[in-house]
Amino acid sequence: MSQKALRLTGLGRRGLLAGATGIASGLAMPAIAQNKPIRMGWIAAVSGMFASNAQAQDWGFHQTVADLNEKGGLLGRKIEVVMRDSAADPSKAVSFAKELVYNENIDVLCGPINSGEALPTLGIVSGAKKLHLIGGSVEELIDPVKYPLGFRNLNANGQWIKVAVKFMVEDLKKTKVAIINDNTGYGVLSRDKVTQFLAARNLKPVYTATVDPNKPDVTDELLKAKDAGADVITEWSNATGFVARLVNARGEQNWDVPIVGHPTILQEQVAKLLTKRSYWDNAYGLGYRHEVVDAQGKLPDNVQAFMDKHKDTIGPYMAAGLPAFLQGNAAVTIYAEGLTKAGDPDPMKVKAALESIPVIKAPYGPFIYTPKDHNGFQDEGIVLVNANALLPNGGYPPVKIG
Amino acid sequence: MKHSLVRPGIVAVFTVFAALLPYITGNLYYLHVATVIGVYWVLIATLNLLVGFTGQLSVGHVGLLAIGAYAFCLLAGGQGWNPFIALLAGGGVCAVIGLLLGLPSLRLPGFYFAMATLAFGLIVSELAQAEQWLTNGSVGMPAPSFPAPFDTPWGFYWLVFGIAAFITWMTANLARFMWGRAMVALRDSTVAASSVAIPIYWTKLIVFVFSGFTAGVAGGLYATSQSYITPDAFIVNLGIYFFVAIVIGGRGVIIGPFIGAAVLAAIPELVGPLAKYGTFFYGFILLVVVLVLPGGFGELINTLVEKLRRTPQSSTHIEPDLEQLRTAIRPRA
Amino acid sequence: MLLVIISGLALGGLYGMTALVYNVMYSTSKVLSFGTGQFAMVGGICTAWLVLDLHWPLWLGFVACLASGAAFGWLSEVIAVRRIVAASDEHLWVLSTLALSTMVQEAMSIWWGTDPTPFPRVLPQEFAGAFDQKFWLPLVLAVAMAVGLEQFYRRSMTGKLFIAMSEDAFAARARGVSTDRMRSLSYVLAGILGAMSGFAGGQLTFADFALGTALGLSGFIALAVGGIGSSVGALVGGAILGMLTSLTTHYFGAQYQKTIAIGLLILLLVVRPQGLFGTTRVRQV
Amino acid sequence: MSDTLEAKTVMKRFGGLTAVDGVSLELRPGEVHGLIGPNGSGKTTLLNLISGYYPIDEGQIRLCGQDVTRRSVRQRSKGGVARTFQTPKLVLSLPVLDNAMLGGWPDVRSGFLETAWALPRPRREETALRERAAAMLRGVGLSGVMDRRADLLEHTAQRFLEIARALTLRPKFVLLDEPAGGLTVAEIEHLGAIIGVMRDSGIGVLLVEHHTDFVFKVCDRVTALNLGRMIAHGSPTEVRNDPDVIRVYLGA
Repeated sequence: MSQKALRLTGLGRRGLLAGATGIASGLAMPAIAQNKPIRMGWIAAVSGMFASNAQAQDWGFHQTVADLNEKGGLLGRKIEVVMRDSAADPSKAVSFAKELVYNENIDVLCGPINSGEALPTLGIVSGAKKLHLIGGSVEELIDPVKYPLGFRNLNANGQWIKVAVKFMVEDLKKTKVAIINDNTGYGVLSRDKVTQFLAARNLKPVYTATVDPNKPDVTDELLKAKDAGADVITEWSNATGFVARLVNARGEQNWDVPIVGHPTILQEQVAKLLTKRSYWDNAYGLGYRHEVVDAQGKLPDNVQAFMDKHKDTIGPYMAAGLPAFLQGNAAVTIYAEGLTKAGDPDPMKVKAALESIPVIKAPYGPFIYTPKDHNGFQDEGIVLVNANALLPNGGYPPVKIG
Repeated sequence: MKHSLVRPGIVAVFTVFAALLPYITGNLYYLHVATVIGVYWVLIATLNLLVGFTGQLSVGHVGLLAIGAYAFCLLAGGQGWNPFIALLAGGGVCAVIGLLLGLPSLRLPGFYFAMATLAFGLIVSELAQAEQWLTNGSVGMPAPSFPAPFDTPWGFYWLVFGIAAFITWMTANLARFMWGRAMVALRDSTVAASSVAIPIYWTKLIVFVFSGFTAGVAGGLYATSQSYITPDAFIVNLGIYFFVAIVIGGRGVIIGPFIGAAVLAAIPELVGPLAKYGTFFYGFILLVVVLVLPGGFGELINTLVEKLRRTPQSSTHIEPDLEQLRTAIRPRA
Repeated sequence: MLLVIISGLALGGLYGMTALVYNVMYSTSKVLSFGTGQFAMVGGICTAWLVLDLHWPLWLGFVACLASGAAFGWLSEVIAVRRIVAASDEHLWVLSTLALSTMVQEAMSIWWGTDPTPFPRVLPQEFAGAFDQKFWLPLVLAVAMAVGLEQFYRRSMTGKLFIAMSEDAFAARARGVSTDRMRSLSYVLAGILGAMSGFAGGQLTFADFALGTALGLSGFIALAVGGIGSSVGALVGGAILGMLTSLTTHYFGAQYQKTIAIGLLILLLVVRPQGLFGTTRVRQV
Repeated sequence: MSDTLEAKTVMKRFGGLTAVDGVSLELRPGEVHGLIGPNGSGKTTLLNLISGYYPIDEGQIRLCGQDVTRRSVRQRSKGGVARTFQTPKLVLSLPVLDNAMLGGWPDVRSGFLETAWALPRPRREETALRERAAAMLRGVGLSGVMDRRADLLEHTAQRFLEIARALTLRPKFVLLDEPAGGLTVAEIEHLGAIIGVMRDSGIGVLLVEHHTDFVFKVCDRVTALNLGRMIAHGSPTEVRNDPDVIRVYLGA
């Protein structure tokens, strides 16, 4: 009963105690706080449809926590992870979210990491007044008014599409865009967004096709795009098989038109499905500034440092690409910065802290949160990279046109 | 009729226990699990009439669940209808769709029907993805909650509990009177059923429409229990779960599948790491039960009770009572 | 347009082969297995794994692919069919084959992963286009399989016994045919043919854990359209469905592809329940 | 006559084989009509044509003056034609009493929702039907096993249960397909008595049976078939002494 009153005054009981003892003797504080670890809830679909990416994220998440614990944890307290595998099933995600916020007494919930699973958990987590780091890219996930404690720890889908359209029009100087997307909700949604961003530049796609991602051959769609006079193709699908068929079809038709699109096109899995590896040339996928190497072929320092530190266990997760495990890292890093600044795990305080930090420099990229915008990730963190230019260290050289 | 005290007694104890469950656990997460089991039960109870009693293997009820959920969210959320009216309307929509689906497909033999309903489930998820103007595509939509006093987790639990109890009562009535016998008859022997003038096709159809209606109601409740729906929430595997619950519980036993539903829903929740193997596990259980115990646990218990209750009878001695027969054949003559 | 037709026919070949596999099992057991499409899935993944990951030569991969199909076919008869057929309850075999099919698919998704993976090239080929082997392989194999099966039914003793069993299992047993062994044999044969279809279609579909369910449904539609028990029907049904899928996607996009295919099925079953080439069965009292 | 069940020159072919070839037969109320003939002579097929399980190729079936040739089994059952089967067709997972009660289905007026809500009418009908079926079961001699599941019943008892179910239908005509098969002498006697009561109550009985002594004893008229054709027709004595019947069936 008194706890509620204390929270209203802006001080949780724990904060009050810590503060009081802190004043009494500066050294006693960790001793008292140590008895209760920080509990981070973590929901990731490490089995099911998106498993390989999620496993890499999960690895990045746990490594980052381990690093922090090695340095003595946060606020002098150890971090405990309570992990649940939602198996890409939204109803499981809902159950686990409830379990974590009600039963496991967590301080923050990270994940679920797919939009489809994250959407149903928003109301639950905000209802329980827990801080929520959301790992999905769909726009609707973030709303500082409805879900004041929800923060996104990656880019939004619109940012991807905005950057991709800008790349096609400004860098590649192409205006006759053909959109080919799969018939999943995500594909159709993205198609509409591309059309919107093109319209903002007074352009109309010359051809659009929505295709079943399991369709064994997409040559037909590709030829229709060619007939329509397209000079660039943009694809929106996260089905590796579908993307590979598209790239294959373009290669087999000897049509050297650039393909620009979803990060799936960068996956090694796609390359393996190509009849010839050279078909991967002239295919551009959405990547991140943190993947782009400098003139010496070096990755950004904080990225390289993280990878060096964990080079013994990173092996299996390299194939999923740097963004996956760095996204897992970002969730922990963002929370850690907010908590350290707040000095207290009370969600409202961490929220205020996150909104007031000028920039959080996670290896994934810079995040800037304000009271009005919880998207955080900055447009300039996204760049297009050339699929076939993947370097052994997992990075990409900057794209050179022409 | 003679030994009628045991069964109502069990039912009463169970009802009181279920109604008081929120007080017993006092934990919102367990309450959520109990609520979801209740929601599933609303669907399974009548699906059991279709699968267990009538013998029609519908794999596509998850499609009806989805339609009910979307209808509820659109009407109560988008159109601002009263949630209770929207819930009934969702049921109504599913009853009509059930009718349209059942009209052609219930004429087909078993496997054809199963495939047609499986296909129906796939079509629903295809359309839920594609028809963005209606369903919001993969982004999905939030589900409204019910007005007070059903707007709290406890209140909602009791609402689900009340509806589930009402539906269970209805299915139990159907099962114990002539309609129940007719359903079992056309499952076990269509020849016998038609020899006593049971309208086989219409009986199947009416049961299918009824189960469609409750699947729609369950859909609305499901949406609220999840607070948000996306097409991904209605995967075919959920349909397999419904099946396994019915088969383990025992086909043709009203309350048996409840135990199946509860156990199956609770296991992955209580043993988190099993989530990954969930569907494999459902398949495995289904196979084992079909092979070892085709009648399910419900029928096993029934048989045991039967054995305990009756003294074994020696061979039947047939001694007709002709006078009685005469009066029975021509009662008024 | 040529490509639309060719890829439609290739798909049709794949569906037709699946329908033939249904037929082989149905002839001896009167069971339509939910797991029919899984033979192709297992065969395809098995080949991809052995040839691309373990670097076996292709011919050996092919042999192993057929062996995996044979083993899987035999096991599904032993596990999911034998005891159930004895109980002669349609309800039960639908459930047991559904259960087995679910288990196999889930096990594969856990072991192999959910992303489709590449399938090796069968013949060296330097060109691309309408005459790509990925199109004609399933087509040629489907026709070969249908012809082969017809020859098998007409010429070989085992084939004749299959036919005898499909017409009257009771009479066959009465004449001393070991119906259990015949059924086992037919499932082994079905497994081999199913795996072969997975091999033929591998370059088209890639090695994908979800292939089984999709093929099971499409193959069944082909079977129902063509009529149970008819090899010609299976091919024609497959070709119709494949062309329809290909043409509707060409003209209307992919949003309603399943809806159209299934609409065709329901329509046909209402108008002609026995399929185009099927025969009506007399009801037994 | 308008209260008879008539088959007029009916014809049924299976592939190239003509199973029933222009047979006519008239079943009158309060009469037991025997149908005999060697195996494969078309007796059961004729029964299936009359009750509607097989579609007919040529000819006509009339029930109480109405043409029912194209009517379904269900419509004929509702019209008062009940039957039993060579191998009993019971609902094996239900108790004996429930099986007999199924015969009362045509009289059930309660709708689906009425039953779901357990309104008074379904309750009333349930009690009445239970009484009716129980009386029939006692009548045919199954009073001791009413609560037993039908699959636990012996074969002979199953035959009597089928008769009870047929009678619960309150039929005008009953078609019995080899009811005496596998019965003991005493049981055959009981069967004869039951058939007698049926006749006395005004039910027309068509009896397909191999057991010729029994047929000649209980029947008022007898029809003999061979290879789908009628070879003799008349009183038991006439048929028994018919040379064709003796040649192809009874033996010298």
